[in-house]
Amino acid sequence: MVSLNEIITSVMNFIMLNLKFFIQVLIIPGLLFILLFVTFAVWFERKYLARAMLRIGPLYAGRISGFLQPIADFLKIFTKEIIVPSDADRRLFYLAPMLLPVIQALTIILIPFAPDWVVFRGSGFSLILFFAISGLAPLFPLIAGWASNNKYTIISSLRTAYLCIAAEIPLLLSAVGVVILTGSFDLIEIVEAQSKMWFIIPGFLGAIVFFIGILAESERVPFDIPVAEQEIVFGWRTEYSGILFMLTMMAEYIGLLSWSLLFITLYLGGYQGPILFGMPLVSHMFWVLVKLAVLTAIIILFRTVFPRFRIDQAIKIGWKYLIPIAIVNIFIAIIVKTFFPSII
Amino acid sequence: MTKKNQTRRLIVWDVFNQVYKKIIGWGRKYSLWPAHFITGCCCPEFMQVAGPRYDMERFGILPLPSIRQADVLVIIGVLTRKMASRVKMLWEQMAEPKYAMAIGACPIDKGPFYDSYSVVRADEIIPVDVYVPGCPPRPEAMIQGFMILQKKVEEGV
Amino acid sequence: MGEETEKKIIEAIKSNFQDAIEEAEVLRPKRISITVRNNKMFEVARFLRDRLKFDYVLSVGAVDYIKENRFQVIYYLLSSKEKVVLMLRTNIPRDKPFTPSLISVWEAVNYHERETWEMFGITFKGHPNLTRLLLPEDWEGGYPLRKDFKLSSSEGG
Amino acid sequence: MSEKSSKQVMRISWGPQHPMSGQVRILIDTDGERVLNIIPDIGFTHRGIEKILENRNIVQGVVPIERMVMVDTANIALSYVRAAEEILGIEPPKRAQYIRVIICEVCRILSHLYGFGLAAEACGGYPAVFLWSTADREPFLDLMERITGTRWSYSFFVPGGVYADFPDKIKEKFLATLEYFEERLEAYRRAWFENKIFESRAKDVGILKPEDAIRLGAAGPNLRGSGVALDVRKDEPYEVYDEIDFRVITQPEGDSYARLMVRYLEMVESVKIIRQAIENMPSGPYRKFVSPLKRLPKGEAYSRVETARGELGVHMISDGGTKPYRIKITSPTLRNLYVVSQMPKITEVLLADVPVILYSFDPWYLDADR
Repeated sequence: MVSLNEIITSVMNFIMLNLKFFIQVLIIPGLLFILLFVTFAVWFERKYLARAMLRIGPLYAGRISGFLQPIADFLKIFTKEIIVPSDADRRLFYLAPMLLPVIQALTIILIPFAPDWVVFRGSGFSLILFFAISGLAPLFPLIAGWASNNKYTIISSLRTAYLCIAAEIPLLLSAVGVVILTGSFDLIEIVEAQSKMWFIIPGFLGAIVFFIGILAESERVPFDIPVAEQEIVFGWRTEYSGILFMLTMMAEYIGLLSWSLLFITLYLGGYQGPILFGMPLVSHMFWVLVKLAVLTAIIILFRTVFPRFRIDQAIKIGWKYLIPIAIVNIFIAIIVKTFFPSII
Repeated sequence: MTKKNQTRRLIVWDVFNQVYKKIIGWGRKYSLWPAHFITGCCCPEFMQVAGPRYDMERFGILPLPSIRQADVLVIIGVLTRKMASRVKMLWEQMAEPKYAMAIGACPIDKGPFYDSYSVVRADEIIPVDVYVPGCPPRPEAMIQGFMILQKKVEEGV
Repeated sequence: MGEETEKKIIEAIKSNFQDAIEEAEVLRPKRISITVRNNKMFEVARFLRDRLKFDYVLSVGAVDYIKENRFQVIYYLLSSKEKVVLMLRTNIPRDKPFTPSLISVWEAVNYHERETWEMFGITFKGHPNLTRLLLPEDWEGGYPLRKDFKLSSSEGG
Repeated sequence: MSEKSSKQVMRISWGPQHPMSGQVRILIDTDGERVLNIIPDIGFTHRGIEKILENRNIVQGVVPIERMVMVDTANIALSYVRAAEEILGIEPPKRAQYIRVIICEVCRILSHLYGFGLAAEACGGYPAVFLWSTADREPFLDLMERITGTRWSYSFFVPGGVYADFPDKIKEKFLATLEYFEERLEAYRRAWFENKIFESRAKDVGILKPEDAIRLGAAGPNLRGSGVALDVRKDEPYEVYDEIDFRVITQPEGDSYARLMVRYLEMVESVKIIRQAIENMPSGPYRKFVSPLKRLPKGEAYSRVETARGELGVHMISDGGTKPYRIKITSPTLRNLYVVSQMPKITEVLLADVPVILYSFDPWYLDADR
């Protein structure tokens, strides 16, 4: 009979063997980082919105400036009752909010935080893998909308499908511009190629299209049509309560995290940046986190400045304006690659 | 199972229970989510409370669109018979630990419409936790109502 | 500033409908009140809209004179040109409360006629959908605005 | 609209519990995103005010009628009080009329700000402007508290004048508030009317032609938004509006953007009116005492007042008792709601346009329900 401490010792040396992998999965680009980012993003958005509305925002939850507010929300929701509508499809009703954050978090494993600090190299095709995984994400609002058997959610899930059509193609085309500049699909090589100059300068048009595509994919304000409170109560999240509702809210912020990380790797030179007092690994991660903070702050700023598009306007923007600009950006990339290769 | 183990286990369970109650009570206290639901004529005053000067979000009170996620059903202003049937329906759709709050003199005892044929009192419809008198009550009175509700929520975990 | 426009309007009405008009008078500047026999209501209304340009409907009301056992239905009309308010009145017996609906003349009286039917029980013949507008769906408490409806009697709903 | 078989038409109900619907249930028949017809189901706050007022004498009656539109209390109380004065045949002193005009115009600003904020919220959850409008109401509420004692339902108008005198100490504070408010109006214009996304959401959405507006009975700013210049303050000047010069604002386009622009410019106009009223307000008595137990002479009176939502009329009939025999209230929102319900038959409406159109009419459902 295998004794208890034998099992423990074998598990321990398995962990010691590939310690780096466990740190990556559990700590930095993994679980702890995502949860901390979601908590901070929720607090930052509520405080930032309150400032824009000349208000104070959450204050008494954490004595200093309400920084424990998301934790208070989580504790309350954790003990709330989960209501499943009687004529809803039970299995799909539970499935959709559970898998959505998983899928969106899955895309973060491909993002390099340092030259050798990436969970899965993707054998040279990590950009295509990223788009393949994130292409699954709009599927789950459809399932949730259909399963909760409510008129608002059906309309909202159809709108998610429309929005995904409008935003996917411009995103892919602008990513093609970057691939032409570097000549490879591997995210690490893309970041290495930006050591001299970030791609936002030569591929500026592509950066704009990609940014608008991010807003549409992660359903941030000018494009938060599927979750339009004013028309369809809470979009496809209407019927969820308790921990399922918290999972859908987390999915929104994880989507924002994964798409802004991709924007940083493609256009803002990933982990490039001056090495700070001799520790390359930490400084690389530091630069990624700084760029991430700046980018998410800008995206959250949009919530206070813009009203919302109609779904037909969003599709018109996606097809009529973004795709031609993306194609023009591809031509510019080709010209830059052939005639002035020295810039990159 | 010796007597000593049993008492030790009971002590451990009791300590865990106290800690659990404290934490969950604190969590629920600072995250009371009312639903977007206005029943009567005190609603401009409730907007002022949600506005910048009185700002109920300091206490973590964030109005949410859907009734499923709400845990406070706030009756703001006069409650007529037609609205009362909807309030009853909403009360049953809300997820447990739910609380109710009646703002204004009308839900308490019909206020200035004491002899109207279509106004009802709030406690004829749903069990109300906190009443805030006034027509319309001052914003400070509404916030005090929320604070009383918070104390009640924290103790009644 | 006198009341020439109002007098001109009354002359025009009187000349066209001698027998239909029971009484027509100028209450004060910019206020005219004419009482029309019930069966001639439709022609007078069409005349007012086409010839005298009373095209804007303010609302429709009724008064219950229980002592004289009659209802008085009042159409409040406004002429957007001369900016004069005209009250088109007609008296109907309390036991047979029927009056022709003027919805084909002015489309905007739809909701007002439904409300008057609901409050007084006066049926407007020809109205496409005389259904509940303000009272709850399951209201059997009679017609509230009639004088014989006791106040604060809450047996309805 | 081709007649869709009932299978394809989906009826959505925006019940009383809905972020965008106030105390009303709006049934919308849609085919996909296109809206076939809108049916407002009102009556959720029907308190039977007309029946209650038959049980109140003329001084008590101000309290229930004021609660019809809590945001715009003064204008409605004014129409009730003017009807009572017309029956009694008395004329309030000059100073009381000036005080009444000041408070009515402040109420118009408060009400337009509220409608403005809700329209911003309807165009796409644009919380900043809604909370700005809530913030900009606070200084006016403080002033009203100084003059009348309460923030919202003042009960300040009494047949024969006003309840208390206008304290001269707060004249400078009043004028300072107006200056501050004009800077804020400038901020609204930059942040809101020049916002491209709002223009794309509100321009030529819900177009109401002038003849449709009159035929369907639109009221107030919605009528003036389609180019029809009907304003009771100019057509039938009551109180001291004939001694104050101001402009009736109309916009030719008649879409949601135009209606909001009319409300915005009316706020600018109201500030001018208040300034003139404060400057040339005469001194003298502020009230001619009328005892509430006085028997009303037999007679009737129909008083018209331009509230923020449109023209409201109170028809008071008295048979000689201390309590009026019958009071008929002409509510502007009931007319506006009928226009909204006929909108899909006039222009093409998408589901996302319904809140924009509905809140460009600035409905207040308690006003329609009475």
